[in-house]
Order: sequence, then structure tokens, then C-alpha cells
Amino acid sequence: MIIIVSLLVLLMFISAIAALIFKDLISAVIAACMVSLIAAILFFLLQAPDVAMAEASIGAALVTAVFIIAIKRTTRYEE
Amino acid sequence: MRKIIGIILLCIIAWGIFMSLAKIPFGKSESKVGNYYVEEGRRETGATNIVTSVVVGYRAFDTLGEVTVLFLAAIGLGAVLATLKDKSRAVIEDASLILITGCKFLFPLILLFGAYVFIHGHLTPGGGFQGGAVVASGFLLAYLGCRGDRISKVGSAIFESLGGLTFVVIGMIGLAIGSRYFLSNFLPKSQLNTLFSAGIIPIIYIAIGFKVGSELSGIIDQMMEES
Amino acid sequence: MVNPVLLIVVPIGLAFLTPILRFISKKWVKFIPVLGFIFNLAVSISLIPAAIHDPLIVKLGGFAPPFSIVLVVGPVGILFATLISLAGVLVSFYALSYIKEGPQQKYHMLYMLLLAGATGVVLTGDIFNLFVFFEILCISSYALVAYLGNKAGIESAIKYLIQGSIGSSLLLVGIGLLYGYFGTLNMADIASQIGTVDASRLFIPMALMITGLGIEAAIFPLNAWLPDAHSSAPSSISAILSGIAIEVGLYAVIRVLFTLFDVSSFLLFMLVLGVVTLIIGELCAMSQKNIKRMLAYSSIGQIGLIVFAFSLSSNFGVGGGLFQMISHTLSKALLFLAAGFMIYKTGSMEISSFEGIGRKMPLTALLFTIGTFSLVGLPPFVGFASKFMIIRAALAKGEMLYTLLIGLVLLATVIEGSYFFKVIQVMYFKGSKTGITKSESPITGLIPMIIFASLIIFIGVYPEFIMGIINPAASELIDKFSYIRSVLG
Amino acid sequence: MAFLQDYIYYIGAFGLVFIGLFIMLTKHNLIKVIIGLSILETGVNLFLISVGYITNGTAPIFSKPGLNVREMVDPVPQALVLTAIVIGLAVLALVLALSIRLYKHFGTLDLRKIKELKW
Repeated sequence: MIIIVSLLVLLMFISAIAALIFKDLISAVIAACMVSLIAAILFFLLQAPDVAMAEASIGAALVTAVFIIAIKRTTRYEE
Repeated sequence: MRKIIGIILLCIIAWGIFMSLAKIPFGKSESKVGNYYVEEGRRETGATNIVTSVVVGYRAFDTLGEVTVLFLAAIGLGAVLATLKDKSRAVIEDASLILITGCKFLFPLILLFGAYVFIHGHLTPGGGFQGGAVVASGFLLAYLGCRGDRISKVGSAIFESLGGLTFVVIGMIGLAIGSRYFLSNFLPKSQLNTLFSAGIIPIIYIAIGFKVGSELSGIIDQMMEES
Repeated sequence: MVNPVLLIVVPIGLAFLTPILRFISKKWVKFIPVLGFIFNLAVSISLIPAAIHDPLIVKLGGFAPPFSIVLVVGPVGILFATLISLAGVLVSFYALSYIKEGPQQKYHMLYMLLLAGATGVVLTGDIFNLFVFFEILCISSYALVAYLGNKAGIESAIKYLIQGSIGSSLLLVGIGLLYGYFGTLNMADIASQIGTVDASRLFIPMALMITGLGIEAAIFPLNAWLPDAHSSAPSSISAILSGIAIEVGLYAVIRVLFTLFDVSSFLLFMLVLGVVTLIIGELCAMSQKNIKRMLAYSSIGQIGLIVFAFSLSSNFGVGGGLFQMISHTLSKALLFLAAGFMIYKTGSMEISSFEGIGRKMPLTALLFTIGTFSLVGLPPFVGFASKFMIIRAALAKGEMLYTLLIGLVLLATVIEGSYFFKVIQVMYFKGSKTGITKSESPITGLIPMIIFASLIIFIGVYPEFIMGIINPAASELIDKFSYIRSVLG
Repeated sequence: MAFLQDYIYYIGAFGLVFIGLFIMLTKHNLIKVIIGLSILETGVNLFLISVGYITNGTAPIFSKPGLNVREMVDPVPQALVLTAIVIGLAVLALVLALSIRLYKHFGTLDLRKIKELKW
């Protein structure tokens, strides 16, 4: 169990750092979405199903959608 | 330079936080309040989902504030985007047939699932916020598929207002009758683990579900305008 | 007796109701905040006698205190609630004629929610509930700063929002650590157990919470957002932000420091921080050419003075700090409101464009002058009474350090006087006498300013009028054990 | 291993907090800064939930008979996080709307190039 959790945390860090590095903002947003999704899994493992649902539906889905709409209306690449 | 200063600053904070975390060992939570809620929550509020009984029962005032924050975001967003001059929408080409059919098929199912989540908030995981978000993601899907269609602004505004007002009015009724506390549970709690139980909790959660659903769809709609 | 929870719920309910009322009549929407805050003012004044005598504990949901959210309507709470409702009524009355552009009903909803959030922060007795109302206060300020939708407004709103949301995340981490330590969120309950954890472990949560709240309160290193945000908002909102929002943020800092944690070891730090904030604010204000930026920097200076007063931590000093808050709210709100119509008339925020305005808008200019005199601390205005009280409290300490710092405070007052008199000089004694078209501000704009000015003079002449509430408020902040007793029973 | 057992969730939570803060402090693109804010908030939420966890606990939902009350995890942090997630969404939506306006005015999202006011 602890191994799986450690791998998930590692993956979460990699996604977060990817969000830091990517110059393409859409990719960065998707990486941030990945962070939220893994956080939702961790919430579920921490016996918080309510929060896991909220994080998956709000943090991962809607926030990403709003980000992508905003990027479409502004600019896609970070200079 | 800025990066180095940032890293040094963060390291100092990290060290301090890990010092304080030693007092909070992981996996051994001993909370007076939490234990009380777990033990007495079913009896005092009638909800089997203790998180719901905390969110809409013991700490319902927080939830009123939370609903207000979301409402604020929706109006603030409207106010910020309202003065944009070019309201015209660019010509959007239609989605493919498969996407349209899929959306038409999935949209009612997603709404149904959202409604299920917020109606059963006091029995199973989920509740008004999660259900509302699911409903809003249904609308998001509909925007992707049926690109010409938009929700009615008037309709969503009315749902928003009515949802919020229901919450406030139920609180006021609690203040006026019964034990005379704001948001006190004045309805009978009835049989545990049935749909019609827990007094005002399901009513408030359904109101929140409608409000959050219409608000988030409204936010997406306003952001999408002219995109 | 009326339940104090109505002070928070009525504005929120009215804001929820507004979109529906809009379908009935669009013209009447702007009167909703006026009516709502008149109701609030009546309720809070009627609660004063009871609250001074013994704090009212309002249980929400009907569960016992540590297990549910409570509102603690003590002297401090009711003092701020009355101040907020008073400013709310007057500024919303002013906005009737001032707000003419943009999505107006959204303005009125945001305005009501801002003040509802502020009332919630000052009345609540629960640390997480404080966070929620603090967010309501902050988010409505972000949206209102951007209300005009011009370049400066959007830019400063984004700056404000980014700093503010880092602050609220830090605050949330602090709350999480406290919950981990004590397993409760009730402030009185935490305060009663604070001795069970050794002080070195409490430093991090305290630092995080003070940083988070201090961003809204604009204490020295955290005040980068303030001048831009306050100068880009519509003037009625600048009045509320300067007069209410930062004061409420400061209240939250003071409440966390004095009630939750043991403050005594940080008094010296606060003292220095207060004086530094004061000097920096006044020096920056002196070099400004834009009237609203000048007023905003002067707010930073005043915040420094208030922090200095609180850090004296004697009954007199804390009372002086509270008194200075009241005097700052009245004077700064008056200044921003008067400046609003002067800017409207001249079409520019530059001080140099106000030449001769003392003859074009005599009454508005006179009211502005009253505001500046009060802020500088000339008798017989309220600013004199409050500054005098702070200086007396500092001298009563009888130590060399305090006397030295008093010298710095007086120096800051001199700086403050110099730049305000420069403005008055421009307004009255410059500009040609020919070609004057006299036109006053509209009557709905003048009435609230006149009420503010008469309050400034009345309290300045007769400070005992509010001493009856300031003294119990000061002892509530200092004596945390009676606070704990009255909440937990 | 014991160290991981005790600290892995805290490491995860504060790792996210610091990565988020780092992004916010060092990046100049507004959208990037907002992404940092969202990561920061996720980290804070993860921390709050881990505070209330009990080893081998069950979710605080009486979904079937025979659940031991003593083994249930603390419901309070979950309620707090539910609130915090929604507040986070509200702030994000507002700041993204503001950034759309900013782009309309300035034609860029680079915070170094936006100097209408003195920073």
C-alpha cells in the first residue's frame, strides 16, 4: 500500500513540475489537471469519498475547462 | 537571483512546518469535535453521512458563506466581463454527427446522475456541491456538442436566486419557530437511512445543488461567450 | 430582542433576492442596500446596551459552543458592526448618484456582500468561519476594484487577487495546523488550550495566520497591493476599502494575536513594525501627485499608527487603537467621498488640477478640509482625541523607548500635515478667480458627507459619547480569560 | 519505510504547496501564476485531509451496520476541504475572467510588460 501511495505522490510531483516547465500553457494545464486527479485518488485512499468526488468533478474537470476557455481567449504560449 | 531567494525562503518555511508537524502524528487523529460528531451526529441531525451532517448541520453557517462565495464569483465574473465591447460570437462550425449524438445521449444521463448525487447527499458520499458540479459538467458537454445552443440567462439567474433564498429562508424559519436558533433543524428527523429523513438537510442540499449547478453553468457560459 | 445573526443574513438574503427584484423594476434596485443597512444600523444600535453588559453568544443550528459555530457579540463585535452598518448606509446613499456607469445592480450586490462579509468577520467566534467570511470580503473587493474595467482597475485587481489568495492559502495552512494541535475550531476553545503546546511549536501557525490576515490589513511588508487597488476602485468603494476592509483585516490580526495566542513576546516586534509602517506610509504619501494614491498611502500610515497603539497592550493603548480606527474610518471615508465628486468634476486625479476648486465647490471642499484636519489630528476633530489618547497611553509606559517612538509618531503627523495642507493650499489659494462656474455635488452625495463631518466634530468635542463602548471593548481584547469564560460558559 | 509511512502524505501535501508557491513567485506569465495557485490550493487541501486521518480508518459514513465509531476518520477536515475547494474554484474563475480582460487591454499576459501602475 505504502509503495503505491509513494508512487502516486511521486507522479503527482512529476506532474506539478511538468506544469512548471511546459511552455505550452495547454500542456501545463493538463499537467495541473493530472495533479488534481491524483490528489482525488489520494483523498479516496484517505477515506474521504466526499472530498474525492468534489476534487474530481470541480478541481479536475471544471477548473481545467475554465482554464482552457481562458487560454483560448488569450494566448497559448508563454513567452 | 529571484529563483534562489525564492528557494531559500521556501526552505526556511518548510523546515518550520516540519518542526510543527512532529506534534501532529499522521494517522492518529484525536479530535474532540470530530469524535463528538461521529458519535452523536446520527442522533442529532439524522444524516448517515457524517460529512453531510457537519457540512449542512453543525457547520451550516460556513456553507451559507461558501454558497455566497460562489454567488460572488458568478456576479464578479459577470461584472468583469460585462463591459467587454465585442459581444458578437465568431462563426463556429458544427460538431461532427458522432459528437452531437453522443452529447444528446449523455446529457440527460449526466443531469440524472447529478440530481441523484445531490438528492442522496445525506445517505451516500456526495451532496449539493458535487452534484451541482456534475450538472455543470453536463452543460459543458452540451456546449462542446451542440455549439449553437446556450442556456437561458434569465433561467439560470432565477435558479441561482431561488436556491440561495431557499437556504436563507429555511434558516429564518428555524429562527422563528421551534428552538429559535438560526438554521436549527425544525423538521422531524424520521427513520435513519431513508430518503425522507434528516429534516432540513436534504432540502438545503437540493437547493444548493440547483444553485451550484446553475451558477457553474452560468460561469462557463459567460466565459465561452464570443470565444 | 433581535437576533444578531440577522446582521449577516439580511444583506446576504437581499443580495440573493436582487436578481429576482430586477425583473420587477430595475430602477429600485439601487435602494436595496440603503434599506438593508438602515435595518442593520437599527439592529446593531439596539444591541449595544446588551452587548456591552455581557457578550451575547449566538449558537447557530442550536448546538453547544465547541461543536457548532457561534457568533460572539461582545463590545468589540458590536462596535465594529455598528461602524460597518453606519458606513454602509452612508456610502450606499452616496452611491445613488455616484455610480452611473457599468453593470449597476452587480455593483449593489457586490457592495452588500462585501459588508456582510466584514460583519461576519467581526462577529464570528470560529476560526474557520472567520476564514470563510474573510474570503467573502476579499473576493467582493477584488471584483469591485475591477468594476470600472479600465486598464488600471484590472491590473490592480489582479495584483490584489494574487497576493490575497496566497495569503488565504497560508491562513488555511495555519488553521489546519491549529486544528491538528487542538482538535477544535472554536476560538475560545483553542485559546483555553493554547498553554498545553509549547510556544516554539506555536510560532509557525501564528506566523502563517498573521501573514495571511496581514495582507488584507496592509501591514508593512505586505502592503504592495493597497495603493493601486484603492486608487483604481470607484471612490465609493475606495471609501469602504480604506474605511472598513483594512480595518476589519486589522481586527482579525488583533483578535488572532490577542485572544488566540499569547501576544506578550511579540509586542516589541509589533511596536517596531507599526512605527515602520507609519513612517513609510506617510513618506510615500508625501511624494504622490495623485490624490487617491495619496489618500491610500495615508491609510497605510494610519494602519501603522493603529498597530503601534495596539502593541502598547495597556487598556489605554488598545482603547486608543480602537478609537483611532473609528476616527480613521470616519475621516478617510469622508475624504474619499469628497474626492470622488471633485475628481468627477475636474475629470482628473492629479492634485494640481484641483486649483480653485474651493470656490467652485465650496461645500465639498470645506468637507474635504474637515476630513484632512481630523486625519492630521487638529482639535476639535475626532482625530485629535484619538491621537491624544494614543500618545497619553505611550507616555504612561514611562520608558525611554516609548518616548523616542512617540517622537517618530509626531514626526509622521507633521509629514501628514504638510502634504494635506499642500492639497488645501492648491484647492483654496491657487488658480485664477475668473471663469468660475459654481456647481455643488448632488444632494444625495452631500448628505452622507455632512453626516460624516458632523460625526467627526461631535465625537471630537464630546469623546465620552463613545468611550462607554471603547473601554469595555479594550478590556475584552486584553482580558482573554473573560472572553473564554463567556463563550464556553 | 517507517518514515514514509508517517510522512508520505505530508510530504505530498507540502511538496505541492512549495511547488505552487515557487511557480507563483518565479513565473511571469499570468496563466502560469494561476496554475501555481491551483496547485498550491490542492496541496493545502491534501494537508487538511491528512490531519484528520486515522490509520486503517473507515469513511465517516454509516453505509452498512457494524461499523466501529472509534475507527472512523475525522469528518471535520473533510467538511473544511469541501468549503475550500469551492472557494478555490470561485477565486480561479474570477482571476481567469480578469486575465481575459487584461489580455484585451494590454495584448499580453506577461506581468513584466504590464506597467500601467508602478509595481
